[in-house]
Amino acid sequence: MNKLVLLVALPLITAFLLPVINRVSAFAGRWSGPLILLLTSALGISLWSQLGDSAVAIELGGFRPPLGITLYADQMAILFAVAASLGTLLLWPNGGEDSVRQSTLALILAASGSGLALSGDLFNIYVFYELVAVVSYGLIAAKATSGSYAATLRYLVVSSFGAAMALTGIALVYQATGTLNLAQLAQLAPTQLNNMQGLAAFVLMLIGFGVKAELFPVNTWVPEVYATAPARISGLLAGVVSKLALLIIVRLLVLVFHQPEALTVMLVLGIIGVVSGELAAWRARDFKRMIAFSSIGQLGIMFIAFAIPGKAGIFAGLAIALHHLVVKPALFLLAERWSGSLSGLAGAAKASPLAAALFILLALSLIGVPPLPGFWAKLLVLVELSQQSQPLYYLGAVVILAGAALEANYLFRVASRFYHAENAQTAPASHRLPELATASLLCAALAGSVFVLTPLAEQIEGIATQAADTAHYIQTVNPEALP
Amino acid sequence: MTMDTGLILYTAAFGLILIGSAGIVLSTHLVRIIFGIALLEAGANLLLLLATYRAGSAAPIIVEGRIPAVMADPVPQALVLTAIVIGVGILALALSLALRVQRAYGTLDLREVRQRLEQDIAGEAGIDLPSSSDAPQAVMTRQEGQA
Amino acid sequence: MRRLSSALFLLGLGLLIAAIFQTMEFGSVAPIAGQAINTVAAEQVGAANFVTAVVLAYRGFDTLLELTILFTAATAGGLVLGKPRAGASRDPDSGFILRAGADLFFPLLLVVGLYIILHGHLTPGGGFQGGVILASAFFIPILARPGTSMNHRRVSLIEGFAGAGFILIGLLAMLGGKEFLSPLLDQGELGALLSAGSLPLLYIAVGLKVGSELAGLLAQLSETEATD
Amino acid sequence: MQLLVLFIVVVMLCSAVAVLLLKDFLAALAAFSVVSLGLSVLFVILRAPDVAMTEAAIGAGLSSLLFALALRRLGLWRLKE
Repeated sequence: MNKLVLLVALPLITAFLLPVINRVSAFAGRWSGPLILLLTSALGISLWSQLGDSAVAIELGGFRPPLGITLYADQMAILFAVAASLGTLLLWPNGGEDSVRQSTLALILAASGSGLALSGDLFNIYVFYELVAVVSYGLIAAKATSGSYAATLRYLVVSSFGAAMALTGIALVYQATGTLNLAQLAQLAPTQLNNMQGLAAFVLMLIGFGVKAELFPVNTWVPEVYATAPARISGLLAGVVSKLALLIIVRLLVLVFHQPEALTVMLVLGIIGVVSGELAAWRARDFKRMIAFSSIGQLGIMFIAFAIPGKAGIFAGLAIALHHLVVKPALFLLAERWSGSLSGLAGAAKASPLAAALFILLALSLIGVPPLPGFWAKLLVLVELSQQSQPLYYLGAVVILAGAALEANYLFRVASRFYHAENAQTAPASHRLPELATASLLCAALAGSVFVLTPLAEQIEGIATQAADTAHYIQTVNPEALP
Repeated sequence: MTMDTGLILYTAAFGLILIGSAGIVLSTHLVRIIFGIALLEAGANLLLLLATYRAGSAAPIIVEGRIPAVMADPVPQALVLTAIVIGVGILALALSLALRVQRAYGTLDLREVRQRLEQDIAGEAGIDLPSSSDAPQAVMTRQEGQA
Repeated sequence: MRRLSSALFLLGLGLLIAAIFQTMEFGSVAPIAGQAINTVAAEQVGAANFVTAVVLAYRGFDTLLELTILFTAATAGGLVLGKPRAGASRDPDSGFILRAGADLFFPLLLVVGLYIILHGHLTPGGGFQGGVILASAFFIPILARPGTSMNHRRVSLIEGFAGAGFILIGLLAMLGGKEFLSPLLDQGELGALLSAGSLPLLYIAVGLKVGSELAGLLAQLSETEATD
Repeated sequence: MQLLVLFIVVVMLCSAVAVLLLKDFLAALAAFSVVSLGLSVLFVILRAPDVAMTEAAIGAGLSSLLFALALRRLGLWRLKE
């Protein structure tokens, strides 16, 4: 089981050596990256099947917790670790001048994403998070346009501010508990962190890790970056990286921060996210920014879902997060050729009928039209919300419904334009094959999941049950007894 | 070292955090904002190191086999070491980006950079600027011919 | 409008900090991990400097990632700045005294940097501090002679192999049936130069990596042409 | 000891404000170095020699060098006339 470390170590060592490998053989330099990711993805999937519904803790360096850093692998962690590897493989950056540097960065992104999902140590999470941040700056700036430089710098400022806030929160937690191991923190939290200081630490970390999860006050970078970055990188950031940041917040909520106020803060910010995101998407005039804003709205729904206490919230949130994980990268892949204004998309269905059909499938699922998976995920969230007693949760449900109506409005406005051939001046270029193939693959996964909905839902519920079980986590990591 | 000294040090840490945040949020020049980030990180580092500091402890190093009675906690020291190095890497990248932004737009004033960025995005999408929508919280006035 | 929301945000942050100040109990908690490390580090790792023990052994994984962040920043910096154009404007030459001084400093800085790296497990200092000094040793001559440039191929070779070496040492432990990054080799006598197992090796890798990354970053930045 | 700490902290906080308020970027950079140096002295007082060395080498030395290089390339390297 300690092979899990290879998910991080193998891409890293390849990344370090890639400039050297490329000098020896350009062919090896081009293919070693995807090959390694294929290998780690396969390794991750095989470990997932070995693990079943148990969990395992890896004591790095052989030091018992809390002395060293612990990696914790349950189904949820491995799921997202594999998603990071596989997602980077599917959305492997292509083109651009400096393909060696881009491949290096993509490998590091896969490694750090996997590590972020697996880490069981608060400071280690911070370091992984910073690594993900720095890699994404590089990948966005790789577009090499003036817009991408400016957007990256603005993103860097927001993200560094957030990271420093998270570090402050970590300092407060360490000040109150004297440990960084999540299992030990879970043991100490009821006595040491169930106070004002704990809440403040949570809010600071929420701001910090919320930057990548597109949380309301720190999401100003989203439209700029997604409009200027390469489409594949936008897909990676919106699809995979945002979920990893969300995963950390969920872990912290389950294990460490049990205050009801913490959930309320998340709920309120999520509601604002849905409202502002969907309204801005509705007003947007170009395709890329429309789906950028809609991703803020979708992540808002996830925040609302995860704000439901207990297993139910994780189940609902996980369902909608996994749905979004598949849909958003596909949308951004389609956006690569549709980057113009929405009115310029008239007649696009004629130029690329397959892309238009895929878009409609994705849009239907995003809005939540039965029997597509998006419908069941949203339904699950709404059902769980309606079972809460606090009125704020009802507001969340209302907002999600209103958001769906807005989504339907703006997505269909686009779709109907696709088939308006009469006022088309110049139909947009048709899609390149790699983009279309990857998008089709994701859509096929989406459509295929309709037929296995029941086993899939049971699987996700199992994952949620395991993730919500604090005692199970502590038992697996089994830190030294408290003095 | 007394309790008051601890209080002074905590004031320094939180003071740096607040001043740095103010620099990031209120400044309009990008280099000034990067200065703000550096100050904020310095404050967070100091806070981290203070977290478990006890008066009267010795540095966690064994010199010539003598083990001090009370040693300072080595963990936050290692963490701060890490954080400082991370900070300088990001600083270098931020300054490189600032160089490119200046070369592209001829300015580092945040308001002008945002305006040019909006124009760039709108230009790529092929839409007229006044009709393009902004981020919900980013409604701003534009003057033609500036920058 | 932006100013107002910024000011409100700052006010909120200030209130949050004030609230923390009100309720925080200073120094009331025993550092669980730190105390445990202080008791067992001398035996378990064999480094006289416990901070080094934490940086390289107990939290060696963090250090690996930190090196990766520097590597990533240098790679991304290279992507952003690109190659300098031929015939770009250069800084004025710096005169004889500076050049002679730079030549004089080069071996001195090199020796000091290596000394600090090699004694990292015994005294304060180590791969990071020594690496910075190494970087400055290679960078100061460039400052003194603005025309010259650094050999980027060699720099990228060093950074690649130093980083890979760190991971390889970690993977070797896994081959031996231990966990990733477990300490290897004999611990030796506490306080001796050749002690603490594989820690000095790791610190050499860290020093070379930090030195080459930072020198590369500095050189990139200084080779970029001025905008005015 | 307490007076020394108080003195350093006051100087640091004033310099930090100066970094943000000084019109001249070169002066702001100097003030920033003062903050870093003060911080490294505090680290020595807090019994963290390793961190103090790193802060002095990286925070005060390298970061200032990076800022200086960048200011020069940005054309902000001049004292107010």
